[in-house]
Amino acid sequence: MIPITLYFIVGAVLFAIGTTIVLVRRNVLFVLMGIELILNAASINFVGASQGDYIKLSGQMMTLLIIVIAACEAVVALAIIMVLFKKAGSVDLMELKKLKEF
Amino acid sequence: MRIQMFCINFVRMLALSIGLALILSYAVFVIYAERKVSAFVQDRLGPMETGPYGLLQTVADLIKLLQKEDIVPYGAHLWLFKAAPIIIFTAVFTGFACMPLAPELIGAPINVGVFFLLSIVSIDVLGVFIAGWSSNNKFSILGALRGIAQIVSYELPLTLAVLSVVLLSGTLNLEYINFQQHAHVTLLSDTTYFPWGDWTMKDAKAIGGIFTWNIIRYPFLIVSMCIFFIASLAECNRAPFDIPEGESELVSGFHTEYSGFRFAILFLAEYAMMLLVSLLLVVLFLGGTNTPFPNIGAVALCDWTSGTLGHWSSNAWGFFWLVSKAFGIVFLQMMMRWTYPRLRVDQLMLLCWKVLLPISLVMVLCSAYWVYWLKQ
Amino acid sequence: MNPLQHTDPMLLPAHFLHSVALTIFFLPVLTFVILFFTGKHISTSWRSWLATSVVGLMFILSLYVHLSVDVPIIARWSWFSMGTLHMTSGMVLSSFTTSMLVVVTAIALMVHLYSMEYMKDRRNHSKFFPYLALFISAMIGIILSDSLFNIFIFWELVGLASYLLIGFWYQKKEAAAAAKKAFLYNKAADTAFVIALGLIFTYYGTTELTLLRTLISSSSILVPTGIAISIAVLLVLSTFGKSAQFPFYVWLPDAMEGPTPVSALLHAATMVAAGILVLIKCDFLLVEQMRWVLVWTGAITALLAAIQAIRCYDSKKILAFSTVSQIGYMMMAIGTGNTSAAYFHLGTHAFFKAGLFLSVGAVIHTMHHIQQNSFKNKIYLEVDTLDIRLMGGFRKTMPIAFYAYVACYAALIGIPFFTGFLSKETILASLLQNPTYSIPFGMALTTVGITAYYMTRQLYWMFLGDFRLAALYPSCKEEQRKIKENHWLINIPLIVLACTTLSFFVSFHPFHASDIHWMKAPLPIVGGSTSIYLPIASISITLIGVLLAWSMASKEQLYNWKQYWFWTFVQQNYGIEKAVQFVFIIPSFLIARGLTYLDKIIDMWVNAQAYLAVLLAHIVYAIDRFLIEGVLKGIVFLIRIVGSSFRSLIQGQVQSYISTTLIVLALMFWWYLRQLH
Amino acid sequence: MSNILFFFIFFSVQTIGSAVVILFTRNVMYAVTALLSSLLGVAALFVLAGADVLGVIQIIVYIGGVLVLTLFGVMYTYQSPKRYQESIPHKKSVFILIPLLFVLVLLVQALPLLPMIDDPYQHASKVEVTGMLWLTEYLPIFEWIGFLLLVVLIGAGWIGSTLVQEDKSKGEQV
Repeated sequence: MIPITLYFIVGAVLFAIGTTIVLVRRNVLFVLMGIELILNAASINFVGASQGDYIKLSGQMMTLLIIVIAACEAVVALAIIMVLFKKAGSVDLMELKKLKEF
Repeated sequence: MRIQMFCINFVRMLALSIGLALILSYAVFVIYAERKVSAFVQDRLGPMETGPYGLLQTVADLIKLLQKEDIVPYGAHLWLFKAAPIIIFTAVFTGFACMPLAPELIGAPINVGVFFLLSIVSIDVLGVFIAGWSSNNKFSILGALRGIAQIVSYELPLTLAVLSVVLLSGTLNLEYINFQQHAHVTLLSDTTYFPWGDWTMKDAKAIGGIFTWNIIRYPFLIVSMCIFFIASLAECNRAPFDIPEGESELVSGFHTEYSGFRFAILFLAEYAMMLLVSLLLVVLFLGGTNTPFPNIGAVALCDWTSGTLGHWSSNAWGFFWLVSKAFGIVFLQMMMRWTYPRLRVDQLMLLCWKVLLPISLVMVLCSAYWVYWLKQ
Repeated sequence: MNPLQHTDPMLLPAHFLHSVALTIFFLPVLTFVILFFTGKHISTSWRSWLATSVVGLMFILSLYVHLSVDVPIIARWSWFSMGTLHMTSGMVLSSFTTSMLVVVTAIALMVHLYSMEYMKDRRNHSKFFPYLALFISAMIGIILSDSLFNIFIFWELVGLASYLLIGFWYQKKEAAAAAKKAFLYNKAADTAFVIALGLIFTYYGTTELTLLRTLISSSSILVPTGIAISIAVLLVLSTFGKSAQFPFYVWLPDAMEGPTPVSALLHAATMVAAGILVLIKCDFLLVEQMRWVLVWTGAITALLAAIQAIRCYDSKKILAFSTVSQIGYMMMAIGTGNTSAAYFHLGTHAFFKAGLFLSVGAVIHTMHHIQQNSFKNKIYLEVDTLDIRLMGGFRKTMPIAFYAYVACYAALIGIPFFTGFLSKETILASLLQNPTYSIPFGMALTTVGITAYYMTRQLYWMFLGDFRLAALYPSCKEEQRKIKENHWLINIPLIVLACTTLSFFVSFHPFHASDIHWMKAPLPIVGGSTSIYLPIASISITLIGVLLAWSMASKEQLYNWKQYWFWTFVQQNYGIEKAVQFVFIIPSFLIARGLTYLDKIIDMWVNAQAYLAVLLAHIVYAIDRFLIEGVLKGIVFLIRIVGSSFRSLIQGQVQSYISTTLIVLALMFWWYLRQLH
Repeated sequence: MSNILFFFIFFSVQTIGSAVVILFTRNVMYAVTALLSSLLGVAALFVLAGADVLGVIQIIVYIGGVLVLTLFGVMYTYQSPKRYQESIPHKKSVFILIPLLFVLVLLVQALPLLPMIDDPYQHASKVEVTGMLWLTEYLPIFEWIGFLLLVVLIGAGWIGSTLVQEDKSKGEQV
């Protein structure tokens, strides 16, 4: 059995990279991929933690939920991206500053 | 213990090599066969010049392809363009790993074999898209688009058709599914052996042969099999669902820009995919490695044609039956290609969403009720 | 005594028949809800058939209930409670209430059948049947309720429904005005009801009629005589409004602006009957002095209304006046203490008056069609289709309507072998029994003759002679030839109602109503014919009236008759409206005008205060503006400087927001995990 | 070092390495390919943790669904290759500190809290247990998830259809 610590370290690193992508990249599609990576990091943690669990499989079930939620998220996000692109003509987050006060 | 493990691993490696060799040699000759079949359908002779009856024609083509220059068009995404055929071929070839080639010869006896095979198709889609995109060609991208739409849609009826078998057999393991249809093996988990329930065929296992096949045991599965066959045609981009590479419209679809060795690999992957779905169909519905002949009293045709389990003869017989059945299906696919006209895109989608999907859902319900009834 | 005593009535379990009766009550409610809210989304015929079949079902159920009820059964259940006050509502099923139920549903069924054809192409049809359903439902509520409180609710609902139906063609100015008039006169009378209700509740502690009856008969609660008289006066006044008695009756003739089936229902079974019903129910509350008033009012109303009918040319108004005068008879009967006679007359009157209205309506319907057809032929006849001067000759063209009319006519004027004769004789007999009522008896007898006169006149002008419209307008000659019997949906109610006016319908004895067989004697008939002279006298007076009318009718100047001041006075409702104007309305306006000046004086004082306040406000404003706001602005200025320095961090980008969130999240994690250590 | 640990490190490196490629590449298509590799690595990690069903589901859903969708997004929002040539602005480089902060928190504070389980590696498949749990204990949750998916599909379809309608109306105006 692989130590849970290792899974957690991998998850943490993946999460860090995903977060960095979300924070740094300008293209919305990259941000979306970063979110997928973050979700995957969470999944790795869950699966790693439920290695010894042969009865309830809670971690695996949670991961399954995460996967489904990720799929939903991707669908909605892409629909929004398409609308965004239609309206704003760009997928660059630097150009989308409508939330700014002035 | 270690030695035993090693032996098992060796057998698996052997199986994989046999699989690879099978595909490589099969592809060469199936292309020849395709030409010949098309020729017979169209009432002409086909390749006749190279070798006796043109047997070596494909070999010559292959040599020509290997010699060709590896052209990457200007404006193409270099790395993606090069990686796409590899992704496709790797995906398809991975599928053979968990396919039982003979009763005891299987690359990876994983518990989620059927599921895994279905996931292969998903990766294949990605390869198709990358190939079409990276070519930087309108026809390619159009072909890739159509291909993705088609494959993603047809994945649903395909999965549901498989699901109706899985519900009945109660396992995702292809090896178990294969053994369930075997004349002499009784697995612990099996409760549903008698064709048409508890009918006169109480001793079906002893009769063996075609009577232990899933398609005979559960006769309504023939609908599922038809759906599976149609959907698998669409998954392989074969006629009449070959709109992603419709020659008359898109030159050659997503692989328009490919040439030489990469084209050969794409071609190989396509034919390998055909064989893969045929094998899957055979394992799921048509008895897998099992003989079609039943025991008729003293004339024990089934025993004679399946060998003794554990002996090499059973493996040999099993391999023979599996491959011959699969080739039968492949032949059917070819006949379909040269017989039916191509569908329009809207007809394609209509067929998938409004015809196949509801029917396959009903079939899943049917199998669920069948299982429920048998468990009562 | 403690004026706020409260008697908790005993709750009584409901019988099966009560649920049937409740079903009868709620069926029209259901019809109302469905038809009102579906509105024009369902077709006219569907609407009519739905409403009519529901009423038919109600009729059958009512018959069942009536035949099942033997001794009176009462159900009483808790309605609501406020603190220690527990209100109950009760339902009484006796042969009296159930027979009234049968009468109302039977008339309603006839009217519905009739309306299906009559109202088919009329304007605003989608609202007609729901309103009718409301009307009937409220009426059934009055019949069945045992609690005066509930009766009051339904009483008001009847008023509302009649308002809606009288003003049914509210686009017509006259119809709207008539509806308003009916509503206001009713409201004025209803105020008396409210006060009476309050008095009863205060002094007897309950409004349950059954309980009240036992309380009063056993004299367990002693109420001051003045209060008892006031209650009786107020109750009688309120019924005067609803039942159209002098001087409130002026709304009834105007109410003829409503559709004819509505008039039939209103006069026969619902609106005007409600007052009589309540009086019969509250009979034990009437003190002796009030009985005298009732007899006199009834006699005066009967006579005055009958006189008004003599010179009336509106076919429906004649019938309206006759209703008023017949209700006067009922009032007299109640006044003499013979409530059963009043009820008897109410029942018989319901059938023959409905028949009269419906048969006159059949003629009006035909007239209306003639007018419509001439409109279609581009001939614009602006004639009053109700005017009997334009009718005539329908005896040959519409025999069914004619014979139905004749049957009901005979019943009304009191020809033997018809029901009206029996009930009228009973009332006259009970009047005759008390020698103090000799003058009212004389007036009633006179009214019999006048009734015979004006009804014969109407019969003559409407059905006999020539078709005068065609004589006036030659363009109608073509239409005259096309006149034929109406649709069967109109004729069937006519035939049924004509049959119910025959005397054996209520009594096997043609001259004496001692055994009312189908009514199962809802109330014991007292009196009856005491001497042979009374019927002879009344029949001879009737015959005189008929013959006089017959001889006068042909000579009557139709269009340019001499206007005597007397007839003008009669036609202006004996100046009742003018009296109301002078006694109530003009003084009210004068008082209001005087109060306006008072108000202006008060205003001046208020205005002075306001000016002071404004002045103060200006001072406060100056302080606020320069002192407080200056401080505030300074603070805001400071905050803005600080804010703008921080604002540069937020650039409107999603990512910067996310980063801030994440930093906070990380710190929270840090803190949380430290706690775990 | 056992075989399993070797495979674990191999797939971890594949996952993290591909993620790093996504972080630094300028080409969306390369990023997608790297994401494919990363997700496959995650699937392999799942399988190593004994969650073989999850591994296959990861491949089917993420690669067959999410990734294909992303590709459609790429294609739809594609303008010209030059527009994707983005670079990390200097101002933003501070943002890298935030994830590092997270990792620091996790490593310093959370890892010492983890239980140290040291079972031998087991090949036991959890397919049947998974199946039983799906159809018994977790059934309501999956029903809800299915409903959620339906809602999301309808919503996304609605957004897409409004796009199509806008296109049509623009076409009519022209």
